[in-house]
Amino acid sequence: MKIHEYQARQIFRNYGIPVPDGILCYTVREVENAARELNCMTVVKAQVLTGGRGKSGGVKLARNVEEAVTAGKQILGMDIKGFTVEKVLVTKAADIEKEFYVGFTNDRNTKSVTLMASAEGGVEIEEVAKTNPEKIIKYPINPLTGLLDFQARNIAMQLFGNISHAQKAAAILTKLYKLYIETDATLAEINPLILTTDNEVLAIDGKMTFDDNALYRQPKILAMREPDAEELQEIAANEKGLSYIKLDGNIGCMVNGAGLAMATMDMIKLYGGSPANFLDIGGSSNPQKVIDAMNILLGDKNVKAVMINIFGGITRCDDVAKGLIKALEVLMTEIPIVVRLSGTNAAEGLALLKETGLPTVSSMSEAAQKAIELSKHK
Amino acid sequence: MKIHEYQARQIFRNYGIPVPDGILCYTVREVENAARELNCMTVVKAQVLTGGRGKSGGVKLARNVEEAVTAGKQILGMDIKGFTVEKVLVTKAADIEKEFYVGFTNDRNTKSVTLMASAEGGVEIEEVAKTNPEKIIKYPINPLTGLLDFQARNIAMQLFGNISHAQKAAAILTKLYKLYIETDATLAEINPLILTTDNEVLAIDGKMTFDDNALYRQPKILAMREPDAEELQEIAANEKGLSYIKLDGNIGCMVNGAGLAMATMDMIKLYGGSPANFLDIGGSSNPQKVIDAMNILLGDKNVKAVMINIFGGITRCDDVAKGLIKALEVLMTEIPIVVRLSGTNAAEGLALLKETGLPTVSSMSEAAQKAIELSKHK
Amino acid sequence: MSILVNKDTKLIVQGITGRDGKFHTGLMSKYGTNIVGGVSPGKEGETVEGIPVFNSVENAVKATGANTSIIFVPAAYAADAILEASEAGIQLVVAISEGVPVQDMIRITPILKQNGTLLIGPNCPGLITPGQSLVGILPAMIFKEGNIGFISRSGTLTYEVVNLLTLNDFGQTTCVGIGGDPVAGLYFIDLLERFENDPDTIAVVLIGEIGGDAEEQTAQFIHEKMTKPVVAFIAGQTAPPGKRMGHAGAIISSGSGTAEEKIAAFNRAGVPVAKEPAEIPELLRKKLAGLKK
Amino acid sequence: MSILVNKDTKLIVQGITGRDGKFHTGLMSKYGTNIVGGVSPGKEGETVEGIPVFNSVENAVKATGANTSIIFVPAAYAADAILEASEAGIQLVVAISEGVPVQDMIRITPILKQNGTLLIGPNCPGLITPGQSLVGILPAMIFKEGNIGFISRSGTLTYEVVNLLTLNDFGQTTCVGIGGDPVAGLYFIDLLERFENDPDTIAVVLIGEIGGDAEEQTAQFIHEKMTKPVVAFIAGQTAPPGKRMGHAGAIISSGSGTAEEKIAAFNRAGVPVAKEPAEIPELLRKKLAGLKK
Repeated sequence: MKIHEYQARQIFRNYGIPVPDGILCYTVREVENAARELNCMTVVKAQVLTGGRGKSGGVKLARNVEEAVTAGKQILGMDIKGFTVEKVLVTKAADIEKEFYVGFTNDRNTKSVTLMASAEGGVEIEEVAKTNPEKIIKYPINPLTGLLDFQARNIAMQLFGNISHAQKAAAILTKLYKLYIETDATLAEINPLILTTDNEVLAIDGKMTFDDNALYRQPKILAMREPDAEELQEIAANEKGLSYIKLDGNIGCMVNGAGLAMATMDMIKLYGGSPANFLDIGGSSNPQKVIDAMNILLGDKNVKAVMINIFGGITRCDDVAKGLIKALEVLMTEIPIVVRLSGTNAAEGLALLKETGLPTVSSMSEAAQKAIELSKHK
Repeated sequence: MKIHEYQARQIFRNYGIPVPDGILCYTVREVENAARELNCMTVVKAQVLTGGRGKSGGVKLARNVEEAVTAGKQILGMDIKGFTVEKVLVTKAADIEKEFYVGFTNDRNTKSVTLMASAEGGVEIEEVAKTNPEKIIKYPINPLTGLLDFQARNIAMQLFGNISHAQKAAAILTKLYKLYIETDATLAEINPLILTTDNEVLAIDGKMTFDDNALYRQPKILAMREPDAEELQEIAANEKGLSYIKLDGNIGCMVNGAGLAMATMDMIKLYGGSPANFLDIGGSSNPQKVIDAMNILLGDKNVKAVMINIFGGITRCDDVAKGLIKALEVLMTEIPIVVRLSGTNAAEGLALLKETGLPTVSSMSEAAQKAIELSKHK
Repeated sequence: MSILVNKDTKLIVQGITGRDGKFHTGLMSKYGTNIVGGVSPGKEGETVEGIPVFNSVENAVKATGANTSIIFVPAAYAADAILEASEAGIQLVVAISEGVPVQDMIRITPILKQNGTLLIGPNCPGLITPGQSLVGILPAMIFKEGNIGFISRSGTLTYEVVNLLTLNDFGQTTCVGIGGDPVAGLYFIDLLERFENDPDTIAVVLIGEIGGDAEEQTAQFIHEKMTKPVVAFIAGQTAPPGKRMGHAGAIISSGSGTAEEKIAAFNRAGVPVAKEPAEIPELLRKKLAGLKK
Repeated sequence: MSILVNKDTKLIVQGITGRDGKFHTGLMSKYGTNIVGGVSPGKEGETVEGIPVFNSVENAVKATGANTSIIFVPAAYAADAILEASEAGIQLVVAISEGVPVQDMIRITPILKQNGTLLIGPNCPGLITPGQSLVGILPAMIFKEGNIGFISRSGTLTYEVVNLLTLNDFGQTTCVGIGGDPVAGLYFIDLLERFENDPDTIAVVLIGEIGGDAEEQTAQFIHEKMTKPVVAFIAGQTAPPGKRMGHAGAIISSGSGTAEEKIAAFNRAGVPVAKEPAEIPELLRKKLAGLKK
């Protein structure tokens, strides 16, 4: 789960990490009031759940209220990578002496939370990671001890080189680690963390994402969720026990298991088609799931053919067949459907489907090829 | 640092451990109101910072308001092991099915927090520890993992034998461990933890003590401190860098280092005398400390002679001598004083003292014998 | 021979009285797995499918000498259940539970290491040594005794590929579904090492997925340490790049976890990567034929 | 020979720029201890008493090859300083700092164990191998080279007794003040074991205190494992029983930590306990005379 910058800032504040004063605005009028209230040079920043705001013109410096209003007019409503900007954050502009990068994330390889830090802060940190990886400190944290004070201090000294600045930065690292753990985050990043010209250390921009599996024990984080239309669709699918991601193609896929679902999409592509979605009905055998899944699939106007690919393990193929039959009764679609059933109770499932006249095939490859062919007929 | 039962109950509540409703009362009138408000069978309990309240008659069951008033009259103002009861806690009486003991404390040997639990709860738990040690579960907790859920559950199952009761007790153990760690406690004990006749698990009496060394980071705990007169004296001494405990004897002792101070007291006893106090001036060489220490010593009317025993290491004997000379100028006491200086700068110290005419000796034994002799002259 | 599970496996089922636990206890038992007990607090003395239930793993181990555990408890309690098994001396824990918070797994990892406990999963289908022991939810009928090692991050894709292997007469020594969670127990490399040392395994099939850089590291390992042939498949070649999650994810692994990068890494290591699952038996045949020359 | 510190000790001082750190650096250096560096964040490049200062223990160890550290930082930072030393590979850490919270010590104990770091203290005067290395705040002039091992929970009482030993011509191999805190590093038994194995140590003097049951456990250890004579003294025979601290303290150790119990335990183990410090040299003489017969 992702949150906006203004929400990450709020969490930072709650944990005592210094951030410049800022006001969230939904309208140009609010931007004007905010700039007036802050009464200084400000930065107007688009609040969207995607990266690359800066490059897209979603972040602007304003020397006075008029410039803030202009920036607000430009940014509010603009489109950034498909996201419409509905709100902006107006913050005090800081006098930057130097920019740093610090962030925590989970590392699969060390199986630990890892601190990443660099004296090369700012938006181009990923470039640094590729071209000068030695300029990024990666420090895996022992989960049994957490980030120790001396570790935070020593890393901060490497970045700042001055003990008074380093002490301030170390305190921020310690707090950032604490909030990372306590909120079940999967990313907590400050970029840039700045040293101001008057020797303060401030978090200018913050990004946080959270472990969906842990949201059940993070009610405060869950309350911050602001899903967009696509995510709402995914969440709705999740609530039905389905995992769904919409794509741009025209062949709807319904598969059991994420790996097989990905392999199915790959196969469609391999044979020259284009998948309309990722849809995993999971491991259970509930026919209702199949009905729900068909509902979602056929709700996508781009879909010209449907490929159903089931390898029964826990999932029983006859249950899938039953669900499919019911779904077709209700949905009465014209869209062609190819079904491949294999594994547990495949014979029973295929027998049930015989009456529907749906084309059934025995291998994934065949199914993909057939679905592509059918998608072109219409 | 110790706190009262009603304060421990408050901490328990803050962490979600169930305790019966209760009201703290300073007067009989308040007891009456409390009993009326609770409107049920109540228990009136003396709030004093010592054990053995039950045996001393400081805890009474009251079937109605009248009985509560009678109990309040009897308990308020009574003396329990030298403590005057200034307040009582009036709580709802619970219907007890069975009593248990659970407590956490630090164990020197395993160097860990240790959970102790017994199905033989109630006041006689110490007897159980002596006579039936096998009836007490001692479970050292790995500080890196804390008390794990399965451990709490398995221990609770051993006590309660019923999974529904055990789940409730396990939740209490987990919370008690959490509050123990988070408050830097040195003891957190529930005795009895009860199973009620309607299958609830409740903390009836709680005791907590805290690590004095950690109070600097426990402002909420520190705010609960209610020192008695003797403790105030000890705290005042602490603030001056001295460690002081008043005793019943008549030979005042001033020593550097706790071990040597204890050995000095032992020596006085060995030669037939009786120490008036434990007083450790610590390791620094500040003459003011000696003045402060003499002030405290001579403030005790029982003191008939003073034995000063210094083995200079970091402490410099000449500094002690200087402090002593100044103290005597100010205090002008008639009480005889024996001084033993050894170690760092002892010669210089003894030279300074020569002018004062104070008896000086070279060994601890001599000093003790001389002080005892002098204490008898007066 | 085989790896991790075999005829000597003495299994307990944590969460045996739950819906899934009960169901798969039946299936595993039917397959011939030696299930010696189950754990469900408060139900000691009961039986499930004729198997005795205990209040704790400790009790179960004491009574049965179990050395392996499979976990079906809900995600919120899975990490605690794994630790309970580990602290009770269980040597191999297979966690089926899906949706375990990552921090839970990170927290328990060093404890398992200290105790010397091996973990597979969570969020995995388990493992099987055909003809000997099934410790998981894998559909038994598709497996066949043989000498191919099999490792996969995915569930049903495993079945798809194993089925193809079996149909092509490639039986398996042991098949392991390691699960797709970001922080899990045994990884590809840990298992390849074991297959390399298993005298009966002559080649390994490895099914990877996009995300992370486990496959890249694995390719490096194969290049340096494996003498036995490995054939791979990577799922997710057409998956969308996904919404950006800040910079840290990409920084932490120098690559970005795409299928192209993984395939390139395997190819550099001399590991053929199948374009589609159906191609795997053929690649395997070629590799093994090459060996015989 | 000796235990723990000797001519090969390469010491760093954590908190070298503080008042106490600086002062005792001077004294230890004067005694001949090989102090190779100091640590004080932000002061790398400076020197104290001619000794180079580093920002971190890691830097100090890299530059100097230090194997031992003494800690003078304030109590609130002591546990972190100990861990820093341990993680940097220091083998012996001597923590002088007084007033360290018990939970801090409990928390770091297993980490030290994992790293194989030995700790003395906190709240201790340190240790000395006369003529070789002083790592602590002990007054150097009272010690003398010889073959008596010495261990004490107390500070100035140590000086009192060592002084008596030296005056009676009982020089010392190594004298260790282990500190009186409830949870500390090396205990009596750990040190007795080392003295038992030190060829130059012929007998050990042990100074205990009331509280806890370390002395009782030690008596048991001496009875079972020590071949060399031990003479003891217990301080606090007249100490008041103290205000009651709930039941747990008394339950945890089966005894109640009184001097009587400790003396009885030592006597049962054949360890003579001096009635007053002045009696110790005599008891020692008798024990050693007994050996020669």
